[in-house]
Amino acid sequence: MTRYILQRLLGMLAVMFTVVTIVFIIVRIAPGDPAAVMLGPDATPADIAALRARLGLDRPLAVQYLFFLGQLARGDLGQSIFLDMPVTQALAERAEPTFFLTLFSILIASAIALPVGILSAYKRGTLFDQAVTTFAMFAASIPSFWLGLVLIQVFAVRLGWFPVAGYGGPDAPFLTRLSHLVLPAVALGIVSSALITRFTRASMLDVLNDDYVRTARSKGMGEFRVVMKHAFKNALIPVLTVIGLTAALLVSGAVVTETVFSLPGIGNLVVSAVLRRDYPVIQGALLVIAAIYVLINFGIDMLYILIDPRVRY
Amino acid sequence: MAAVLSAPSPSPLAETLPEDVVLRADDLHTHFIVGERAAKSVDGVTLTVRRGQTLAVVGESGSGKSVTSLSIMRLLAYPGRIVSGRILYRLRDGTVVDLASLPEKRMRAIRGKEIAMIFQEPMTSLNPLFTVGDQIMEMIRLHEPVSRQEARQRARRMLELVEIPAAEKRLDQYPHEMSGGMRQRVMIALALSCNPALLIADEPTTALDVTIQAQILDLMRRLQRDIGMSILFITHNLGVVAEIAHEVAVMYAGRVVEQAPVGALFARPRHPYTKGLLACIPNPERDRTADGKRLMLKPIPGNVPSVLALPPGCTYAPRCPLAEPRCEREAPGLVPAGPGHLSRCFRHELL
Amino acid sequence: QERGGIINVAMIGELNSLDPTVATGDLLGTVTQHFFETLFTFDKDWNVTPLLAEKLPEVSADGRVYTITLRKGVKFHDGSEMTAKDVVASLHRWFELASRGKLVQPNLAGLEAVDDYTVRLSLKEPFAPLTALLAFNNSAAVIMPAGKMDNPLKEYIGTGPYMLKERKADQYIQLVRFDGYKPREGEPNGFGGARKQYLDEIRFVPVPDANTRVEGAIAGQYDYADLLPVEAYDRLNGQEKTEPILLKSFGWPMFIMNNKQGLMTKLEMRKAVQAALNAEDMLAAAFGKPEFYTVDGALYPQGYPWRTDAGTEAYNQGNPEKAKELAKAAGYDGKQPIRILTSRQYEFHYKMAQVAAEYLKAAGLAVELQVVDWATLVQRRADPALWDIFITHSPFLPDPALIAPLPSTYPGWWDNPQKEKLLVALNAELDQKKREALFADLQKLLYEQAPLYKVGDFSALSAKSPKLKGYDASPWPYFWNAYLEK
Amino acid sequence: MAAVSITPAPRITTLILQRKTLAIGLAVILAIALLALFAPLIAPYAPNKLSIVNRLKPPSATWLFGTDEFGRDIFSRTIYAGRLSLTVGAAATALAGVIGITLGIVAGFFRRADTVIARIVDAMMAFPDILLAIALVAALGPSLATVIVALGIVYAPRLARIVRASTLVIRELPYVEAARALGVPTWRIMTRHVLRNLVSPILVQATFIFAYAMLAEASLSFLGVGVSPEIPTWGTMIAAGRQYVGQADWMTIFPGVAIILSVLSLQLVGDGLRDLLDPRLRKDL
Amino acid sequence: MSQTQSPAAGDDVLLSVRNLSKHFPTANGVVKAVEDVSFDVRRGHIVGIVGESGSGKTTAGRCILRLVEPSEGEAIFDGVDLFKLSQKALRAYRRRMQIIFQDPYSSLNPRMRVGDIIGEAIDTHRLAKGAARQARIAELLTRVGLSPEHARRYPHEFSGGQRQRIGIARALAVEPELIVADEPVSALDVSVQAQVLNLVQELQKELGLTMLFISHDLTVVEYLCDDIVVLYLGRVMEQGPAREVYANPRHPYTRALLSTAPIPDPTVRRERVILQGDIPSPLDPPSGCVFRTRCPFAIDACATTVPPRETVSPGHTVACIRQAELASLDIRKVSA
Ligand SMILES: Nc1ncnc2c1ncn2[C@@H]1O[C@H](COP(=O)(O)OP(=O)(O)OP(=O)(O)O)[C@@H](O)[C@H]1O
Ligand SMILES: Nc1ncnc2c1ncn2[C@@H]1O[C@H](COP(=O)(O)OP(=O)(O)OP(=O)(O)O)[C@@H](O)[C@H]1O
Ligand SMILES: [Mg+2]
Ligand SMILES: [Mg+2]
Ligand code: NI
Repeated sequence: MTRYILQRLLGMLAVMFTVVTIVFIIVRIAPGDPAAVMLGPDATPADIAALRARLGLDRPLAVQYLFFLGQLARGDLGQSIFLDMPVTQALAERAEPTFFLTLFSILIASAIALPVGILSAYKRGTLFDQAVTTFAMFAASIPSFWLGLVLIQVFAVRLGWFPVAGYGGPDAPFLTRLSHLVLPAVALGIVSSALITRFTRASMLDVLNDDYVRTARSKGMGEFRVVMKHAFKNALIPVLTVIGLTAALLVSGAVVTETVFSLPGIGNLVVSAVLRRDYPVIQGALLVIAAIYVLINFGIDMLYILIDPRVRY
Repeated sequence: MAAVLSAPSPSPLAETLPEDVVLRADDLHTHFIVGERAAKSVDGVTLTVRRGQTLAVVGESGSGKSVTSLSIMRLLAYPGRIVSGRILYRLRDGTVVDLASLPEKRMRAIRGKEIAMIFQEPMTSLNPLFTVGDQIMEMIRLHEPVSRQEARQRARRMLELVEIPAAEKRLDQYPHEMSGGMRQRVMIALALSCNPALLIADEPTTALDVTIQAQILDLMRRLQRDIGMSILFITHNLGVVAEIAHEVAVMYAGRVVEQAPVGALFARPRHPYTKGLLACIPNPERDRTADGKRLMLKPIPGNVPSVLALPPGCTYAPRCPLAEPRCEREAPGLVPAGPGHLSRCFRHELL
Repeated sequence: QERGGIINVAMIGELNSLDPTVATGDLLGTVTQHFFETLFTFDKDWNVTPLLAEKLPEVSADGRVYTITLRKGVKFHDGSEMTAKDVVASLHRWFELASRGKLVQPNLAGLEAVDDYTVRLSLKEPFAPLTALLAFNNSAAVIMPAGKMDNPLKEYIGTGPYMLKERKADQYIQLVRFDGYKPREGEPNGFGGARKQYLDEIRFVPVPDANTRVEGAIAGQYDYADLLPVEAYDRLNGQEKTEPILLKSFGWPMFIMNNKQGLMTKLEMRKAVQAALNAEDMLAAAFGKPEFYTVDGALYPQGYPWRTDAGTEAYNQGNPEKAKELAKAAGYDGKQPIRILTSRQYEFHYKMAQVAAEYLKAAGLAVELQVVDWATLVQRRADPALWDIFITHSPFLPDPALIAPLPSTYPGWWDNPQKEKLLVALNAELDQKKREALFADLQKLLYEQAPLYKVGDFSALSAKSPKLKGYDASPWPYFWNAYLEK
Repeated sequence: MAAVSITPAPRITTLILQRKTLAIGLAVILAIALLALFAPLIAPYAPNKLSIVNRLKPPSATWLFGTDEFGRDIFSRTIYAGRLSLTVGAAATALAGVIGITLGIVAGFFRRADTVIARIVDAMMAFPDILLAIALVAALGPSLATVIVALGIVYAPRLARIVRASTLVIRELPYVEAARALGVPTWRIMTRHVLRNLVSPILVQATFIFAYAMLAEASLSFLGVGVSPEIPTWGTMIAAGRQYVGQADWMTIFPGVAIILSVLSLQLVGDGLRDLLDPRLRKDL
Repeated sequence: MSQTQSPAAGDDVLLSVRNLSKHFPTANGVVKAVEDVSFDVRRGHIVGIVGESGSGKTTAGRCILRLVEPSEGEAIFDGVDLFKLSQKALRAYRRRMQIIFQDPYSSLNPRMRVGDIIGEAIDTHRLAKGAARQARIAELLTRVGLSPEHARRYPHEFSGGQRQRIGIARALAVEPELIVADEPVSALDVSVQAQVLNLVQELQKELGLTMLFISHDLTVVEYLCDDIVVLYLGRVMEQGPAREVYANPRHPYTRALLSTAPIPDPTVRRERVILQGDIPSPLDPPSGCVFRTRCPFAIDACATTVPPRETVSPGHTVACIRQAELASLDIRKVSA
């Protein structure tokens, strides 16, 4: 087991390292001088040169890369140009809405997807199954921003059940803040339930044909127990991966949804950073989001230890 | 559940089954129907399993052996359906039921308790996520109101019965921690844990090595002697049949073409297919001359017909050296061809 | 106090700085004027009126020396009292850092505290717009404590009726009532007069998406929503939780031409563009109904003393034939595209650009629209190599000296000796009537030279909750004097 | 084993028509593609023709889908936008295909390259697609070409991963071994034996990537970080119509429906193809 | 061609495998799949390799063809050590050695027509072009009992036995001298198996082929092969002329194998040597004699020495330190 953990850990670090390198490259291919962009149009060449020196931009790329790594090692993501604060702080301030948005979306998505997926696999080929498959595909076809606009129109503007936008004021109690998340979470939840449903269905279909399910039936076991205990637990392994992936991807589905709902989350930050040419923030957000993805994946790998005895030794 | 089993059932079927017969499939038809097309996987299977005896069902791949056994257990996968025929089974209390039409709920009480089954693939037939102990205990507690503790004791005894060393320790192991032979033993332990009257074994040794196969066959023979259950043993290996069976049913293209005591069958097959099969298997003593020169084998020409398009008449006719025009029009019935010997051939006397 | 409450104000975006001296922008002025104050300000008729100063300055006869008396007992948010020392320091900072201050600095002869409550400022040459500049709320001469003027600012300590409590980028800027505030005597008058502190808190919420501001207002989430697309007027009308506020003649959009480099350096080309454009269609496309815009070429609308029709016959021609000829005269090859730089931060800029493009095409001019975000636009417009026309807008400013594109330093770089002369004269002249005449000449010259194209006047739409009372519409909305009805 | 089934394979059209959803999906996406292809013939108005007097007219016989704030015909614009969306989707898919297939096969065949490629692919997959696309567009500067390049790069790893996994499986199959035993050169094995057997999974995956790329393009355009907003794409149209929600809903509804229809039909096609070409692939999704 | 059972020294050895070892490094350790295997294949003879699953039969076959790189040893083919050849030089030898596979489904590329599958072999070695190529394909198909029209069909249109014939035709296309047949009949039904076995024999006779026939079916090997090599955990337990080994098995493992192979004759009752336990993991094989953990005759010494090959009769070698003591113990057919 320790070996498995160690392997995953090493794998995670390797991916993380590559991620850092990719981010470094992406930000470096941006045209123009970052220093000039940071200082704005009024800057004198001397100012720019000074900043270049301070940021290490005048050194060879390899040195810059090492410098960048060193900075990261110290947990330093740099300074936002626009927001006048460290990128880490900017990200930390946005973490809450994004976290809860992701959490709720994934809960909503799973709550829809798991039962529906299981049932439709169990009743494969029936009208219900076809309806589910079609619906899942339909849900995956809706642009999340469009769905967001529709939800705002109906539930916030016409019916007034939920707030239209934002994340509450300075002293908004937790519940009020959460009420801001309902519509975006539903929008994201519906869209991402599509993928999980299809995956659950496929995975269940696979498992239901497995020999041990037949063995369970041959014991004289009731169908519900066969499906839930013997089949679903096995199907859960790939499904968990997808849920994890979806959760990680939601951090970015959030990019669009947070913008539509004006939620001050990380996704929103990224979009405004792009519009503001705030490269340190873009870079930091990319890193953090990729790190979250990698971490979630690692977490799921660890979850397997609980579910699947085969990885335990 | 016990209540269901012991309910006095009006038994008009009782007389149809001789006392010494546990199970009889009667002209069983199981088809897989997809749209217009029907795969007639089992198309008139008649076979009889006698109490305390082993009936081996042999046949080439696709001849419908597994579908027959799954029909008996009523575990057919989705498009499969028992189209007609009866599967008469004598419960322990003596009542006779028709498994083909029994309500699902009663069927569930029979599975595992009355009829248990083991499968070909020991590697995949156990759930990888539960310990073998859990899987055996689950079976016991499904049918008998015992505590976990008791169930565990029973499970351990079952493992001991199938000669698994360090049974107590093995209870807490997962299937992946065991070899194929070990797992097949666990499957047997699982199947036997509720003392079934009939054990259906669908090619239980095909996936195993010869040395392990020998161990398992040995074990099954011993268990039958000790416990006295009946066995329906499915295989395609005539060598295995010779070792384990009391009686043999030979299947071809969804039908039983011959059923006979094992000695009679090997000594004098009464169906051209059985005869052909026996001739196919290389036999160094028969197929080599004294100076070591090899003689050619005598294969059956052609291929097994597709279950989607069975020939009319005798399904074996296209490959049969004895076929006459009649064979291609008319389907022969299963007729007596000797003491306890049935054959589905118009011309069995010629053999 | 029965007049109070907390309001949420939906703003068009986030600020990158809260220092009104260093930075410019209407949004910045709107927010910071609640906690930073200037010596002077504007009353409801756009006359300069004292705020932190006791009264308007005494100006020496030659117009060179200004003596400013301060109000006594004005407290900073940190509790200290404002004295001449703070004012001198703040004004120095303004001269050095503020773009408007820098305009005046070369002309500055001296600045000193006469006593604790008197400041003397002397100039080398008379400069008429000085008090108006000092009254402005962005690039503003705000007064801060002498010891707390780091650059960039670390603390935001002003004298305003509200003080900054918390700022969460992209979420809110929270202002709370400053209890030590001492309002002026009398009644409110525009930005001047008494400033009443009814509201307990003001929260500025950045909502960059105009549509969300509309929806939020309709849903009652915002008590005030700034700068809405005028198209939303009908939707806002008759709503329960919000009502539209139309600010007539809010400002004027303009197309600035690149007088320094490229196609537009030729007068004929500029005149060709001037001839080709149809202001009315641009306004209609951008603002919808006629009640939201005025087709007017004058740089000041009716009601301003600077109003004049001089030169405006060149406005709103929509004459493709004439434009074609002018372009030919300029030697235009019909292929090189006119690069129009615009953004979608202000939807109407972008819409006008699209209409303009069609008209220019009709006149045989090739056009390339470069639609970028506002930040990029501001960045790119500084480089004359990158564009031929860019689109911006401005409110009507109390003094023509404040009109941004007039100085030759502004991107567009209108550098014309005649203009410079007029501008100098306008700044030096103290007599209002004479100044008005000079300005008329300037407007005429502007139409002759066509360094920029004024599209017209437009009204601004915002929305406020019907419960929000005491609010006076303004291009830089302010919420002292306002309160929520309980 | 289905014995001597020496029956000729049914014609491909019959196979397609047997699958209702596949047929519907194909029909819809073909219809959309044809509309886009013949846009100049079909569109009643030029997509950018302003007509200020006819601003915000609701759908009617004259303007099938109504008009926008400049009085432009939404129907015409929707058709023209389809041109662009399809082009972006197809071009991005093609690019992703070229990059992904090459990387995937090379990684599947050469262990040394694999360690590098697999690492990069894993890392690329750690970035959510939209986010990576946004970052790439931000880095490359927004334009139609960069959107295509960005989306191509974003989706390439997805293909690479599938191709690599399948290559690893296929290269161990006996028929590849037989080819090696015959002395068939590696590149021939790669193309003839591996690539040819990858056609179905690649085709299926490409269909989905096509669909997702179109969605992503719409998202980027909607956010204003994609193609220039004056180019009509469904995303920019919705972004423009957003201001008029509740007042001129047709401005958002029709392009929205257009996206949903095309993405849905592409997914139907992908799903149908998967069924048609290789039922075993169902596992992937 | 001689059918004599004794490997006379003058017999022409086509392939001589010497001390072949193949170790697979895996995440869990090194798998010693084949360890120190040596045997000779005489021209025109069929050598059978038997052993339980995982005993290294396939690996040995693949090593000889250089489909996996061997770790150690040599394979002298017609005087040349195949293991020392460069990839380029090897190409020429590929023509002379071919392989047939067990699985009739995965051994044919499903996307290629039968004609192309066979044609690829012809093309690769530029054996024929155009009409000659077509003719050759037709000839090969006929040779294996199919008809020339089948060239235009795809593999999935054929039954398992027919596919196996296609695989054989592909191997024959380059006119090889040696064919490694890796369990070519294991996946087939008995009736079809007999057809294929007959075909193999015919070809062997008519074309003078030499074969390495891998199988776990002892009856088939006994029937078909001239010589036999018994593998257990990658090592040779016993080898020799088939008749001799079957008649007179000397290694306990061979004896166990022979006694447990089911014989389709219910009248035969045998004394069986039923081995206890499972095959040990090749990751961690037992010390000394790898068979000792299951050997009913194992003694302490078996754990310490790797048994050397001992020749018990001409060409018949056994790797067991107790073979001499056990020779008298006849444990095959006790009663017949
Ligand atoms: N789920 C199914 N759908 C359609 N046809 C099926 C299904 N299951 C089995 N069949 C068909 O039924 C026929 C008999 O299959 P069955 O599994 O009973 O053969 P078998 O005798 O057990 O063969 P084997 O020795 O290969 O196990 C085969 O032709 C098979 O294709
Ligand atoms: N590529 C490989 N990597 C690691 N181990 C391998 C590899 N190929 C084979 N092995 C291992 O080598 C051993 C011998 O395998 P091989 O396939 O040669 O056995 P075999 O005798 O052909 O068995 P079977 O009868 O099952 O075909 C097995 O333990 C197997 O797991
Ligand atoms: Mg079967
Ligand atoms: Mg093998
Ligand atoms: Ni019961």
